[in-house]
Amino acid sequence: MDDSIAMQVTRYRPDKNSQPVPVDYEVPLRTEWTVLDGLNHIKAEQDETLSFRWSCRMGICGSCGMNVNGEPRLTCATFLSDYAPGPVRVEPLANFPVVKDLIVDITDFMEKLPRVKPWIIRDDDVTEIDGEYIQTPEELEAYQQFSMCINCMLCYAACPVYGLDPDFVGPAAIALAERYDLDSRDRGSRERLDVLIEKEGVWGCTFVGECTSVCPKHVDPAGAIQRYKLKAAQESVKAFLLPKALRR
Amino acid sequence: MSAPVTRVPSYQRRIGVFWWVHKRSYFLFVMRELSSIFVAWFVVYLLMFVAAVAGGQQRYDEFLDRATSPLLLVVNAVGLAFLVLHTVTWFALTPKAMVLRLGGRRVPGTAMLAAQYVALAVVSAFIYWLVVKA
Amino acid sequence: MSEGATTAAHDVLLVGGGAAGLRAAIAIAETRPDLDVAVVSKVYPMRSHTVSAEGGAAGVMADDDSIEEHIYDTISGSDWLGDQDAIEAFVNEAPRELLQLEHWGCPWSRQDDGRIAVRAFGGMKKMRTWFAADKTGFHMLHALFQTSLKYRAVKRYDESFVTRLLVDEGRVYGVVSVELATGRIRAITAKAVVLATGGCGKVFPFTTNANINTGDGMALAYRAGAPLKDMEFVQYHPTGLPFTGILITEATRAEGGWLLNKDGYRYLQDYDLGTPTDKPTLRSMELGPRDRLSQAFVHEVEKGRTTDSPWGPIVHLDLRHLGAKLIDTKLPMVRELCLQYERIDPVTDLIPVRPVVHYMMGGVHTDIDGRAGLDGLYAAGETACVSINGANRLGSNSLPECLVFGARAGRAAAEDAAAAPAPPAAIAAQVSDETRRLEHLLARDTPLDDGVARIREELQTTMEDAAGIYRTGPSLEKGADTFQALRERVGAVGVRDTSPSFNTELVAALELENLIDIGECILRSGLAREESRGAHQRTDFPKRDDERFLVHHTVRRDHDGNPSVDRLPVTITRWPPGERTYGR
Amino acid sequence: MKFRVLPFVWLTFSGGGVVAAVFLPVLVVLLAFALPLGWVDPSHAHLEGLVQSWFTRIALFALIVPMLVHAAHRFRYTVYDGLQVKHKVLVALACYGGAMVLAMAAFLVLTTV
Ligand SMILES: Cc1cc2nc3c(=O)[nH]c(=O)nc-3n(C[C@H](O)[C@H](O)[C@H](O)COP(=O)(O)OP(=O)(O)OC[C@H]3O[C@@H](n4cnc5c(N)ncnc54)[C@H](O)[C@@H]3O)c2cc1C
Ligand code: SF4
Ligand code: F3S
Ligand code: FES
Repeated sequence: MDDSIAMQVTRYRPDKNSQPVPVDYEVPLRTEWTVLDGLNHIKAEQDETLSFRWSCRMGICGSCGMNVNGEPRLTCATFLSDYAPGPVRVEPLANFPVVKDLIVDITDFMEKLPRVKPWIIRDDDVTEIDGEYIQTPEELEAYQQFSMCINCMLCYAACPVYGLDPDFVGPAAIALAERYDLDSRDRGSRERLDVLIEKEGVWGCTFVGECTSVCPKHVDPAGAIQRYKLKAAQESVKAFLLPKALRR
Repeated sequence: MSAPVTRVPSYQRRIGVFWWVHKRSYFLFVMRELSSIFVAWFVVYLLMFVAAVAGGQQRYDEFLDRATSPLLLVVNAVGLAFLVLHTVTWFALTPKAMVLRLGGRRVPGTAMLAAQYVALAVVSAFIYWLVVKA
Repeated sequence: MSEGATTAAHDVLLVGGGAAGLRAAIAIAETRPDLDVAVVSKVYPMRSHTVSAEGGAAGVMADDDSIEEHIYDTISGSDWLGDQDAIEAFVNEAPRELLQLEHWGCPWSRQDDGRIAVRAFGGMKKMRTWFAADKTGFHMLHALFQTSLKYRAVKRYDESFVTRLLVDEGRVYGVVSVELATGRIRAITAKAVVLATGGCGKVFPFTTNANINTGDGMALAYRAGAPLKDMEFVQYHPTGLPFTGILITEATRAEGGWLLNKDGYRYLQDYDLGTPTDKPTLRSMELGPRDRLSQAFVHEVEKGRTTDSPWGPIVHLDLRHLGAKLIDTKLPMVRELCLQYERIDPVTDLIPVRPVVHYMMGGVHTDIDGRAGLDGLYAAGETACVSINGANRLGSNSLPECLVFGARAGRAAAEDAAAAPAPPAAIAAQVSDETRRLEHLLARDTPLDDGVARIREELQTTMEDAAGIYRTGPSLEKGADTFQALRERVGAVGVRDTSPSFNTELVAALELENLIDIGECILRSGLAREESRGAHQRTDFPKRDDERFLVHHTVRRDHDGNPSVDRLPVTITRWPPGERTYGR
Repeated sequence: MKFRVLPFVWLTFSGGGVVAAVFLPVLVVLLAFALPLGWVDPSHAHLEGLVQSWFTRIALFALIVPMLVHAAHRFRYTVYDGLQVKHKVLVALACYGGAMVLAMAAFLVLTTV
């Protein structure tokens, strides 16, 4: 194996560049090094102005998403050696506005998330707690996959629909809505349906499926969205056909 | 909870019209979606066929004649390819889009996939029989 | 960043959006909906380091368990340095907090009948650790964060870095922060401020902690004149992955994993931790407390019974006998991490591990309601020291600590805020002071051959050499000397990145200032404690010395800016100091 | 619960997708290749009998309408996202309108033959 690898990093400094430009660096190539280690090496040894987000370096905090050779990846879980002999192209996550270098603005997601009400909704909202809600392992399993989302935004970067139509609520938020809908403790699916049945809700998704392919936590937002469409359709048909009295 | 809104100055990248040619998965996706044109076309073709058959032996023969023109053959061949793409992708996506439960167990994706191909075979055989044999 | 500072005002301000900060925010929103609450965090709340916690959260739940036993385990785990009134409150309130989280959607792992499942954990005599597979912290944090979204009244300043507390005549009136995306300096005033900024693992080179764990809250309080407490007690976790320091949770051992030296021998039996059994035995062998296990490792190294790796000596964690099914259901993340970062599969391979800096027992000195040493100032979570952890924290006590004392601090701060005076005019001067300081830092040139990254690295290795698992007077002394030189370099270093937006170099420079303050406090407190207790092991004073040192050390900044160490009695109620025994 | 049209459109789109996947290939192979190229040779009378039957006509109509909606719905999003023709309303009108016209044509053909 070569002992170094070229990294082509997209830089954008609002006070210096009018648009993002690729800059070439050379970093040591070690088997245990991730793309993030490469970036940190550049920052420590070559150019301390290089900016990017990271924190846990163990694939769980969701901050270090970037496009690596065109694919959205968690850079702390992507190894340089998989790209040998290089070069490795590192760009900010696609579909988001770039704030600086590899840092994108995810305010849009942060504003969308509360809209799908990702919290337990109960009709019997009690404040005094004297025991747990019973939930069998099967009931837990029903929503577990959708509870694994780390909000890393890779799915948004992979979804062309989100890129072209930023009004689309988007994969992770819908997967989280589904996570609460499927939770046996929750009673809020009606409220969430009212949000997601709008055209910015689930209907924008044309089942490209890339969100699921890139998700590092196997959340399967694509599946969640299609199931949501089915649910929305079923409920609509029910509401249309059944007289009010018979509806739940 | 809400965050105070301050607009962050940022660079907005533009997506080109040909965003889908650079990546295999995006390309396949757009091809899959374009199959819709041929679905519409074949519906029209089917109607023309029905009209021709109903119009009597002569119109029917004319129809068959026109259908063997190289242009139509090419269009239909391309259309069939897209249709196959539609069928294959549609079947592949169904198990991802819905969860079937039998006796409390989730039906595995491969079983749903297989079931769809069986349905395809049965329907095809039936229609073949209807048109050709019965 | 030259337009000067903007100002915002709230009733209560929470610095930190981890488990402690969010729990406090919700507590206030629920008990005092009339108050205006804000959370400032240098990362988006769901990125906080709580997200990395794997193993679980302790709370008495099982029928065969009792409050009394959890208290005793915690006290003896703390080597009798924990305050017993605080521990009692903690153990009493933990189960309710964990249930509350269950009601907020945390996907706790369950028994077949649908009730909450508990697992064993190091140093605990009963199974009482609630878990969500091995992503407990992740699930807790996301449940808290998502629940917090429900309360529209709670404002958030995401990705804003707090650089200073505003203090006038012994009372805290808010903070100065830098909004990272824009570089805007913002004064956020409040009638009460809760620090919930997490740990400071980054003082050391090799740690399980995330990049953001730079002890900011401790440093903020310290510089504002509030005392820190128990700073000499730094927990090493016995099982981290060699290169990255990524944690392999204690739950692996709770589920039955073994620690093997290079001869395949379960070496813990040689260190008074009991005798090996096939099935895990509570409070014995691999389920001993972390300090003792990490110390045993050092002895194995000395005996030449460890394996060499490019990153120093290692031992092995053996999970192979647990089988794929158990590993996949109870420890899926461990398998994921091993496959990804070590390219080994714990189902068939041994996991290489070594001790790694993990947790800070010390922190901002607070009382049982989170009150810190200044009026209007509160602290909770890892950044605080109540102290329930004393000289050694038991695994899985820290997440519930964040909840219990987060909620308590939140409520107390809310009461305080309701009655507090409005911020005086004097703080405006402090805001412009701080603005000037930050601008100055940006304008200053960095010496060519120096930089934040280099100083940080030297600081970290200094700390490891001086205050590792085993310390001595001379090693600590030498470290403290090196710090003098480091401090001068920190004073000279500037920031090369001059752009206002997302200046990560500026952040790193500010964090470095915090690291150096914290590191120094650790060294000074360590020097003062001439005994061995829990995580603080002095080879020159190998015995616990209750006569002289059954006390907390507080450390405060004196008028010359130097740390000065004081003593504070330990609260002993019903459990007189005894011998710490495991495996017997 | 809110009433929205999109769920119904989507349901028809999905139905049409299934029909197109399951029924259309064999029909295309037969009508576009096998018959014109003489691979199979059913008599005209037989085929006439077939299309004259009410059962066939109703079945055909029931298959054709969802397929048209399917095609229109899909094409609409392809034009909108793929080609980035950003006249949302216009595109939708053209696509669903086209489908409607074709459906009416189908109705005429199938009722008058
Ligand atoms: C790998 C790992 C595994 C662990 N596993 C367990 C376990 O199984 N059980 C257990 O009980 N404990 C465990 N712990 C310990 C426990 O996770 C932590 O002690 C706890 O999560 C700390 O929570 P916190 O709320 O105090 O701080 P954090 O979650 O660290 O949050 C700190 C917050 O403060 C903010 N902040 C910091 N500085 C600033 C600043 N200057 N300005 C603005 N905001 C700032 C950050 O943005 C962040 O939001 C583990 C720890 C680690 C490292
Ligand atoms: S769904 Fe997957 S890719 Fe999307 S934000 Fe969540 S974890 Fe990331
Ligand atoms: S990639 Fe986008 S279009 Fe749908 S299936 Fe995923 S959200
Ligand atoms: S740094 Fe946390 S996910 Fe990569």
